[in-house]
Amino acid sequence: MKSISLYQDKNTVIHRIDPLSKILYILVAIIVPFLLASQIASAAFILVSIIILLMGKSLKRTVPMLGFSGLILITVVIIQGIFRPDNVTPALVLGSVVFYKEGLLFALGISLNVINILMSFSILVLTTKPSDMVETFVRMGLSPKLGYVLSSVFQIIPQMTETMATITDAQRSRGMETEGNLTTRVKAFFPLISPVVMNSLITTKERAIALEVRGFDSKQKKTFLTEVKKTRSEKVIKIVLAAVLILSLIGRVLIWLR
Amino acid sequence: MKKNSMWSLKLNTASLVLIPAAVGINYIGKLFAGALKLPLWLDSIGTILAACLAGPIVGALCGAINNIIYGFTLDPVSFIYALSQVGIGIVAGVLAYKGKMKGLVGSIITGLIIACVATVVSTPINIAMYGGQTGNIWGDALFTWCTANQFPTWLASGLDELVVDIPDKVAVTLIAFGIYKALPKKLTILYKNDQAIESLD
Amino acid sequence: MAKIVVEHLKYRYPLTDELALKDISFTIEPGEFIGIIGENNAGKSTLCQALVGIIPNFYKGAYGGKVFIDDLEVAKHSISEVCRKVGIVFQNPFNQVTGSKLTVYEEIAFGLENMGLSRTEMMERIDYSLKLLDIYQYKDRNPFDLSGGQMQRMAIASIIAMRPEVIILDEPTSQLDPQGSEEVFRAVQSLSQEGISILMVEHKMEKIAAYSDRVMLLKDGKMVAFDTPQKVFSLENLEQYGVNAPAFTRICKKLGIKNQKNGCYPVTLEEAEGAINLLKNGGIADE
Amino acid sequence: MSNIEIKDMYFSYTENEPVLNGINLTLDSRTTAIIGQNGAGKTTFVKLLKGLLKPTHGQIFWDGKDISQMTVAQLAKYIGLVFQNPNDQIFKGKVIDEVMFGPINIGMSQEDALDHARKALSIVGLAGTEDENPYDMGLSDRKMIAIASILAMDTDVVIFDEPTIAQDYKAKEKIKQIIRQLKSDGKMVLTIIHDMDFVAECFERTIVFAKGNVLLDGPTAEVFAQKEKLTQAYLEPPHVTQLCNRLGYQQTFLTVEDFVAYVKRTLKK
Repeated sequence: MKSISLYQDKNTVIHRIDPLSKILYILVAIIVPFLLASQIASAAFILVSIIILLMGKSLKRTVPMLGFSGLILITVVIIQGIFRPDNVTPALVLGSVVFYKEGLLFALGISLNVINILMSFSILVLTTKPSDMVETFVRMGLSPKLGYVLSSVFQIIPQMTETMATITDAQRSRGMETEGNLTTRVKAFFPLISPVVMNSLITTKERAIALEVRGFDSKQKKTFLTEVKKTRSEKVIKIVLAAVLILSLIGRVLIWLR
Repeated sequence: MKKNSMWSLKLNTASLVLIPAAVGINYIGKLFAGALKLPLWLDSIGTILAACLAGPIVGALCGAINNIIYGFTLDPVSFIYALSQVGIGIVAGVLAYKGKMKGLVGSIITGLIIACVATVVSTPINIAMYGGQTGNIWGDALFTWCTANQFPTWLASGLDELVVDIPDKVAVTLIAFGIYKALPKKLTILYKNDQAIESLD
Repeated sequence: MAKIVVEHLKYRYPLTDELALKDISFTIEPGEFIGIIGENNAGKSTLCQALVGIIPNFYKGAYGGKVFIDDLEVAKHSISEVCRKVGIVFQNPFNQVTGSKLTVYEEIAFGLENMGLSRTEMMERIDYSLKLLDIYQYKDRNPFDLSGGQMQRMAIASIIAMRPEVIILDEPTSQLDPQGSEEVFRAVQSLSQEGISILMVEHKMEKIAAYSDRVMLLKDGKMVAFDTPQKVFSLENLEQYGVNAPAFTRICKKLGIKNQKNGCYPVTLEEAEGAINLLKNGGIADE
Repeated sequence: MSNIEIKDMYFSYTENEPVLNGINLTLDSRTTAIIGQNGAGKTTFVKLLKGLLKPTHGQIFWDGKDISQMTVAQLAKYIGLVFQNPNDQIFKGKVIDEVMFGPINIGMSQEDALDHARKALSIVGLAGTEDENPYDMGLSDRKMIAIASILAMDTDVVIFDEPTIAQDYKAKEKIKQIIRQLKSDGKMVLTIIHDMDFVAECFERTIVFAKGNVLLDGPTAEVFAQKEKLTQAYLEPPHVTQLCNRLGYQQTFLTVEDFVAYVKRTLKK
């Protein structure tokens, strides 16, 4: 079955790390540069993330993800570089277009920030099986029902994509055009989307019943088929991350006191 | 009793299972819009529909989970924009519950309100993340013009988001309304929390 | 083993005017195999769902009468309590997959996790039910990668693992190809041999005739007949109830061949074969 | 009377995984059943006929004209396909609008479409439900709406995909009647189906698919006489035929009536 998640099953140290540690890392990577208001910190975290992704053999897979944000970042550089209101110092002249230093620096800050966020999230997204993460949360106290909702989405979307293909076939079989001018295409949207909705709502009812007869609504405390393995290194990772966070907080206070 | 039920956190199984389906509908809407090369995203039909069917809490959950899933499947930045999807879900749920989404005009107004809320929530994120841009050509063109004419960033960014959101959210609300209207009552009643069993003895 | 007692069961779906079940009463002994037949909208599925408490607790609506599984009154308990005693399997195998589990093994565990069983107990039960349904070799597959027949057997296995004393199957084979249906029917037979009570709704009358101890015929929410397959399929006005007798019975009716002992027409392949052979070797037809 | 000729047709979704391996068939005015287990290539085959898929090799001729490269929209006027699950197509709030959708798409005028839609609804036994919401009706009725929505397009060829699934006795009788009516109107009828008793009673010709090949093809009685080959395709003969086999008859009977007539004849001797 096709999966929509970006996760790829690989056997590396990074893949085995507790999802919680990865989430903690994201928080640290975002909060620390913010607290210290330091672009160097952002750059440093980007570097760390790249190293971790390399260890997880997943660096290449960040490229498509960078695509969308990358495009925005390019326009940010252009727009801020040329039009930013506080632009005064010309830095680069291309024909009649002038890029200013202030705007470019601002755009650099934004870019570092976005890339840092992307890279730190990528570690979690690319190297963690979604179902493992959901289970981690449920063990920590997330309602098992919400846990169910989260993990089922990953499987239900591919199912719906298949239905979508059948529906497209069924409507085209009745002579509906899906190509042509805008009006034709707009007209095609409703006959395609409505059956998807109806289908999925009807399925919803049947699935809700099927879950209930398997004790989904049970008041009993839930148990788990899979075991948790807690290792010492996991603890160390978490302590180090927490320490970095606390240190930067202290640093922030010191800067502020000065 | 009825007043509380809109915000009740005790969701029945049918409402819970509605959430993945709604996220799926969002996803498929986006895919169809892409496949048909339509100039809108149309990626919140499910959230609005679920909000109409099961109230603001389910709507908000749909919005949040929608973006968490996008974060895992398309673009991690989506995690951060979950906030604006939550806003959309809540507003749609409240307005539908108050009976504002009846008829064409009601839906258009609802769509406009949803667009405004989405803008209010998204703009600060846009500013923090991208200096105010949205990545949409038309919106960013307006943003550039505003910036070049010395508008404050919050205004330029807000307008950028608004021109993108108004047509999209109005279209999405109208589509959701069209579908909702055609749903059989037998189905929609399942998502209501306040049904009682009548005795025939 | 559980005994099912239904007393004056009445039910009306929300937003409808007519009763879907009209004063139904019957008793089913432990270990019986019951076939339920009737045309569409006769109330077959509604009855099934009432035995598990989906009616009235999921659908709400208007309810009257009582359903007991041993001393447990179904309507007064939550579905999650009732499902420990009575399991139900539906027509469409796809919609019964939870969608949150990545392997068949984990899928079966879903109900057991909700019951709060220990890990060892879970694994023991999962292994048992996978083997009983003959799908142990697929335990590491993704549930959605199974064929229809395998998926339906997985649905049955996930109910069996919860150790119910009664299993209800609502048209378990109607979405399957001939091979898939055969797999499921074989699985159902092995459940029956384990001593589990079975209630099965099915349109394939030849199968109903072959497996059932008793057959219940419904029409417009009322119970029209509840007797041995021979008696029910020998009813003269069967077609009026929207049911076609097994091909074997129809042949014997036309030939006027009755079983001498009980005065009924044969209903299975074997019975028909025996009766026709007897006729050829000098027996006398009614005509 | 038109015919469809399929010449050396191959199809695969991905390389190395052929779904159809060189199909050669001529479909004619006989009502034809296509049987075989899931995954044998039946649905792929009808999708190719319908133009929803393009053969990787080979041609499809209709009255000598190659149609294998025509678009789905072009073919919609000539070949109708009723999908298995009516929920995959129904999107209008009123039955009549749903049934008129196809006819209007293929260029019928509003009046013609209405006329055809009304007629189609009465053929499937749903006259009088024009203004109802299809989703307020049962699944069995929605299946009939889906059938009507194809009948209303008045195509020369009508293909059904599993019309009898989860249908009761009355509905099956109705479908039999529809197929006979189509045949007498001069339409070509093709049906993918799992219900062998239904095949025996309703179809003149039967084609058995197995692993992307045509395993058997011929008059229905001849096909069901081939016990070994049927087992090979995981198929069971119809119940009446099973009884013939048990009793050791040389002839293959398909229906209760034929069987009874034969037994009566032999008994008289």
